Amino acid sequence: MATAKNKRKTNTEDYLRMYRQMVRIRSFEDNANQLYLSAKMPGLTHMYSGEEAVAVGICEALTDDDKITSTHRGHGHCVAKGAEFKQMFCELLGKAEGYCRGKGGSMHIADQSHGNLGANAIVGGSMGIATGAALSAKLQGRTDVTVCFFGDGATAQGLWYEVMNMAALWKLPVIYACENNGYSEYTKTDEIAAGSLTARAEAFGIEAFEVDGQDVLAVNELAQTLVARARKGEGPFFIELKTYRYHGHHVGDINRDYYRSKEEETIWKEQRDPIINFGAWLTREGIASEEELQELRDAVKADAEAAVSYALAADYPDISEVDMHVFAPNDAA
Amino acid sequence: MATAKNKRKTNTEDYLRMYRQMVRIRSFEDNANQLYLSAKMPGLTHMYSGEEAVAVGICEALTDDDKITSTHRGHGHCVAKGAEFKQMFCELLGKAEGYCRGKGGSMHIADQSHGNLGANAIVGGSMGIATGAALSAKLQGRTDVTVCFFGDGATAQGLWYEVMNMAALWKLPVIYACENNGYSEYTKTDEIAAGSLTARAEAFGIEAFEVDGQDVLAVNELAQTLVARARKGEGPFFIELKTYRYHGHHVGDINRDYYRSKEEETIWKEQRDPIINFGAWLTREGIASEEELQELRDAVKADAEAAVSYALAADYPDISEVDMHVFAPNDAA
Amino acid sequence: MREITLSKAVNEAIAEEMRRDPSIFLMGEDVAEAGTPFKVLSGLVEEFGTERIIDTPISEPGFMGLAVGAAMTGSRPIVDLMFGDFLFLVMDQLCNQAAKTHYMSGGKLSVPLVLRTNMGATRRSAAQHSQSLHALVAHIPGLKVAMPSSAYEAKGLMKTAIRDNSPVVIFEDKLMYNDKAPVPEEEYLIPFGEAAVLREGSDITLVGTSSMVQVALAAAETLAAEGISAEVIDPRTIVPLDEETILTSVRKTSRAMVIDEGHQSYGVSAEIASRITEKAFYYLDAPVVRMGAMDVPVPFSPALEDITVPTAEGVAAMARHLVRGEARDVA
Amino acid sequence: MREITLSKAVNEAIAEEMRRDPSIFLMGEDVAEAGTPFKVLSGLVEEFGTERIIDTPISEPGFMGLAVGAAMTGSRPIVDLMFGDFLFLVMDQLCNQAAKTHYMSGGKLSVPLVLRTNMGATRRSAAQHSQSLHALVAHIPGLKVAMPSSAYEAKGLMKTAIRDNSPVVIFEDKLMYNDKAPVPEEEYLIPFGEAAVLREGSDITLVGTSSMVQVALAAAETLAAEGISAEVIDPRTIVPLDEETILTSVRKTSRAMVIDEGHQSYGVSAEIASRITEKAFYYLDAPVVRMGAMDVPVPFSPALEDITVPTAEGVAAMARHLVRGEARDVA
Ligand SMILES: Cc1ncc(C[n+]2csc(CCOP(=O)(O)OP(=O)(O)O)c2C)c(N)n1
Ligand SMILES: Cc1ncc(C[n+]2csc(CCOP(=O)(O)OP(=O)(O)O)c2C)c(N)n1
Ligand SMILES: [Mg+2]
Ligand SMILES: [Mg+2]
Repeated sequence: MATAKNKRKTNTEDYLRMYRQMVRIRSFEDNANQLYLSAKMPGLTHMYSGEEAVAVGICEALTDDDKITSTHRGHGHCVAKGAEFKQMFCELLGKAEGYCRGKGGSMHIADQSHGNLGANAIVGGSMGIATGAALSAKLQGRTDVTVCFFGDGATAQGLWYEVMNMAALWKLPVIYACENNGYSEYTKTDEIAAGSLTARAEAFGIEAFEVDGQDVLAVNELAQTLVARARKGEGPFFIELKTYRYHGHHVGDINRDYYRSKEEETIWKEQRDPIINFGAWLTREGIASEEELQELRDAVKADAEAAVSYALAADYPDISEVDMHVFAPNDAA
Repeated sequence: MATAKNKRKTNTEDYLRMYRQMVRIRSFEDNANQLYLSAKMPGLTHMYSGEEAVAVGICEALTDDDKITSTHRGHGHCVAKGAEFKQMFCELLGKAEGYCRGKGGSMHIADQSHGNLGANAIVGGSMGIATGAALSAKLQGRTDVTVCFFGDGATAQGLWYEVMNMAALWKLPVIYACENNGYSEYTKTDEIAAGSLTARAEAFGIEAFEVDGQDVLAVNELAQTLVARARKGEGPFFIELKTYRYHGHHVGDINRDYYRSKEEETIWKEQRDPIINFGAWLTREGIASEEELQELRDAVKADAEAAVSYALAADYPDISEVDMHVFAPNDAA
Repeated sequence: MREITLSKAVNEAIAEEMRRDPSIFLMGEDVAEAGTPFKVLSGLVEEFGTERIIDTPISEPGFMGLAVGAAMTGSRPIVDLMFGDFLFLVMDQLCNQAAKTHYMSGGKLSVPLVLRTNMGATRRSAAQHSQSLHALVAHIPGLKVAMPSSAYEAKGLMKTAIRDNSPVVIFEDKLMYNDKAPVPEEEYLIPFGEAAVLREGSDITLVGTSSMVQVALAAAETLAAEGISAEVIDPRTIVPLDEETILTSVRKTSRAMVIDEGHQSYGVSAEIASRITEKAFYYLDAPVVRMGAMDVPVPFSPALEDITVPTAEGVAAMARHLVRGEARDVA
Repeated sequence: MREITLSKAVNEAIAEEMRRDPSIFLMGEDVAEAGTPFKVLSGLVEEFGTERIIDTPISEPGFMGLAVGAAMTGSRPIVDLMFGDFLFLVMDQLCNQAAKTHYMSGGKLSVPLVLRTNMGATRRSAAQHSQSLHALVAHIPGLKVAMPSSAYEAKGLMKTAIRDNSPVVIFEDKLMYNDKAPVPEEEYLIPFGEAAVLREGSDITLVGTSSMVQVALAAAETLAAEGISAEVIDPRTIVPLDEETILTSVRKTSRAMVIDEGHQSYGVSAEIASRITEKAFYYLDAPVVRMGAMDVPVPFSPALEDITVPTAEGVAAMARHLVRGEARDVA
């Protein structure tokens, strides 16, 4: 938190909103995991727990007009960009009131009305989309900025290099945010990535940054700066955010000993948890008392549980919806 | 030629073979162009004239067991890797005695028996093939090295970054040789490439080199070193070779004023021609007289013309060949 | 009516639409000053500038991806893919992203983009520059697929494609760029999903796509001289497919052939033939016969290449068989 | 005979072949210690080491390309593509390179590689992880395409694929990995291009591929109870396709349905149906009817996903129609 210490002037409301958003993500994931374990959720899902400071630190620097693209591990981005629990849980359960009317599920969840252009089940699949959104903003004379979230493993997709080249050539307002949690599924990314990630971006003439992804204030501070610069046409940028996922690659990945140790997990969870550490800082700085934070957490928990109950009881889409939305409607001529 | 001056010890035979190979490429191209202009060649073709020192400097550092992959501008690589005129012209004209039985044509021409894994009409399409050949050599315990030729424009293909990563991780004996002739078809590559090519390779931990692609001795010297190192497992490597194509993008690209000036072409042709300059050096160093070089050129020219006549008179494949070679034969069980 | 080339027709369609709608832009390799290698887009950059006619690096997956994102956020991109063979490079962005976004988002996002590319062999360009790959995209729900067979259709379908709110892939036959046809000066659009009956007939229905429409028409001409009356139908779009026009014709003629330049096996002709059989079976006097390109990579040698694609003679011969009831062992 | 899962059958096939031939190696994401997310390859890295069971970066086009080059130069790679949906990423290397190299080189180079991947919906994995894309590769000359429908076939076809000197794409149904079937202890191979008649019958022929073989067999069971005798045929490989076995059956039964889990339009069932119509038309008493997956991206919601794929009930209902001559408006 060192870098943020001297930012006490930033107002309390912002801090508490960031804290709350991180808690909301954690809470969403805890409930999603429960839904999986109790066999109430169809399919699998990838938990964002542990990485909350990344999504929140960045999305808090964005306006509703700014865009993001998300990944298979997309619940965190979705919450951070302004989504509501009800429609999210409905989507997770394939219900008609879900953000995608149940058609997308966990891997395509997005509150599109807040500029989330979608989670993506193709690793790296949204890199072009994000860059294209930035191109569109530039061509249409808008000032919105797009943040492209992806994992360390996704840097192996050639698409990234193609779009970085164009983003750099055309000075597009896009920020590539690499959530480096150290793993690509069940493999340490170090074993499958040569050289340096920041150097790869820099080779295209793109300014690159590294930041502690567990420190929400550090992330937010950097994001504020880069978003403002991108808005002025000084982009694109690349940020590597060091972070960690607490759960398995997906909810079904329970026995992880063969690719990472319990000790490693414990260290991250106990010493580097973004919520615990930020909470401690908030109380230390006298911004909120532990009781206030507990209250906030309880309220979020209750919210989440109410949304889960709602979603469990909600209706599936009518089967007539199955062939709706294949093509977009054309305006009557 | 400065860098090579002190290599006078290298024997005369090598020098003359390099000279001869460059002349053979130029001669092949002049004839190919004539075949096009006189409407005797089916389709179009991309001339290698001007870039001879690249293919020859590199291929002269290779053995027959070493592999190369080539491009749409592949005649030069094909000659340099040991092909004969007859089968090459036959291929160019779609005749049965062509290296590919007329099925490949200019864009797929290759003397496969000398380790040429094929020209390729997909820009960048052979980057994976070359890297895979290197992987194969390593896995099978062979010591052959693979050179992957491609143009500056091809560096925009994401595939390159994917395969560089694997080549670097696994220390594969592959050399990426970028023929930087400044143009991607009708566009200056500077306008569509951000940052630095060598930095892109270096970002993956790959040693990168720049060399004057018009100086056959400089190219050859670097290639000798890198091939030897790659053979010892010290690869992969990247070389950027600055060069120039004399003709249009293809034989039909006659009016080029809108994308490059006549002056620019003249400077390269008159001051930087790899054959003229190397010939001058050979005579200056007393390695060959101008008469000997003229004799050599005449002999090559006669060879090429004889091969053209042969190819023009040669048979097309029988139509029964049309559905041969779709699948490779399987050994009888 | 004035006659213009297919190339000019495409150019006009794009120019007219770009004038109408500032959210349209076009991107691809060598599209600006060069106007594409086929010169189809010459002049557009002079009118619309390099902000709207954008030269890209040789990064097909990349700029296809950019187009998807731009289309989701208020722009209407036209992607120029120099050769249809490069479709293989953009399949993920086209089929996993563009085609599915509207559906996966429950209708919240849409991707109004046009991918214009080409098809057609016999240009002596060998296996990687000669393919007709429309079957691949037609199989993917969420993509519309247009196949103009003349300058007239090329213009009208392109304009409709640009105004469509879904991703559309439009295949131009690269051998037809210089073919002229009457094209009205006034604005017109050709709706998707409406086949054209280009020649009426009573003995057999010939359904041809793109380049094969000319082949079908030539075969019909030959057949007419022999007293066989062939109806020629051009579906114009294969997604959506105007089944009704085709079925109505076959119910009348009782015989049908489907001719398409893609590889025959697992190709477009199989779908059209299957629909005819499924829905007009009891009207059929002979099997519905397909003619596609041979199931071989396109060979370079002219001696071989020319025999890989359907010809008017081949079509006429088969039609004769079918009409004369000699079809027991045709295929 | 012992019964093993499809997963184990694939594992055994690869292990046996790797023991026999040191030039075989396997590459893909998380194939080594993890043994793939479906655990199909568990144990192989322990026996063959990380030199022959190679974990790759998430670079599908890249490692597909490496496999092509390795196959051209003395190795026999097996590429593991985690989901069939990722085929879109490797299409260029697979279809422009691997499929065409032998032909374009006039037979001088060959590309003996196996691409193993999967297919199948109803796993609640949504539109990008549920596709059955075998039609796309079947359309490209130069590729062989195998579609095992049981553990027995999975083993025998995989071994044949590995020994084939051409590129082979093999689709496993990811919902069948735990299904058991009798598999001999002794070595066996299943030749390509030989369909299996899995059930004999006289009233209608049901041709089913992969996952749809179970659906066809279940439908046949239902029909049998009603006195309708269905013959069930599994082509096993769709390229090459054993036309003769299918035609022989249809000439006997006079009716046919083709069931396949790919999208119906422009899909695999159209090819098989077209060939039946073309070559057995005069034996047919009813139209050949296709049943494929709906032409929609696969929806996540269980309520929707389940109705997108053909079911035994749907097949039985249609077969009943056809056999009872009620087929005038079936499709
Ligand atoms: C193109 C593609 N290849 C492979 C996969 C399978 N897959 C899903 S997530 C994943 C690992 C991604 O790692 P990373 O990008 O670091 O993201 P993380 O899961 O760590 O957040 C893989 C290989 C996929 N979904 N898409
Ligand atoms: C994937 C792909 N995209 C586009 C093309 C069309 N094309 C052929 S050559 C070329 C330019 C290649 O430039 P460069 O790599 O620098 O090679 P050069 O022609 O200069 O030798 C282009 C765009 C192609 N053949 N393949
Ligand atoms: Mg990761
Ligand atoms: Mg170049």
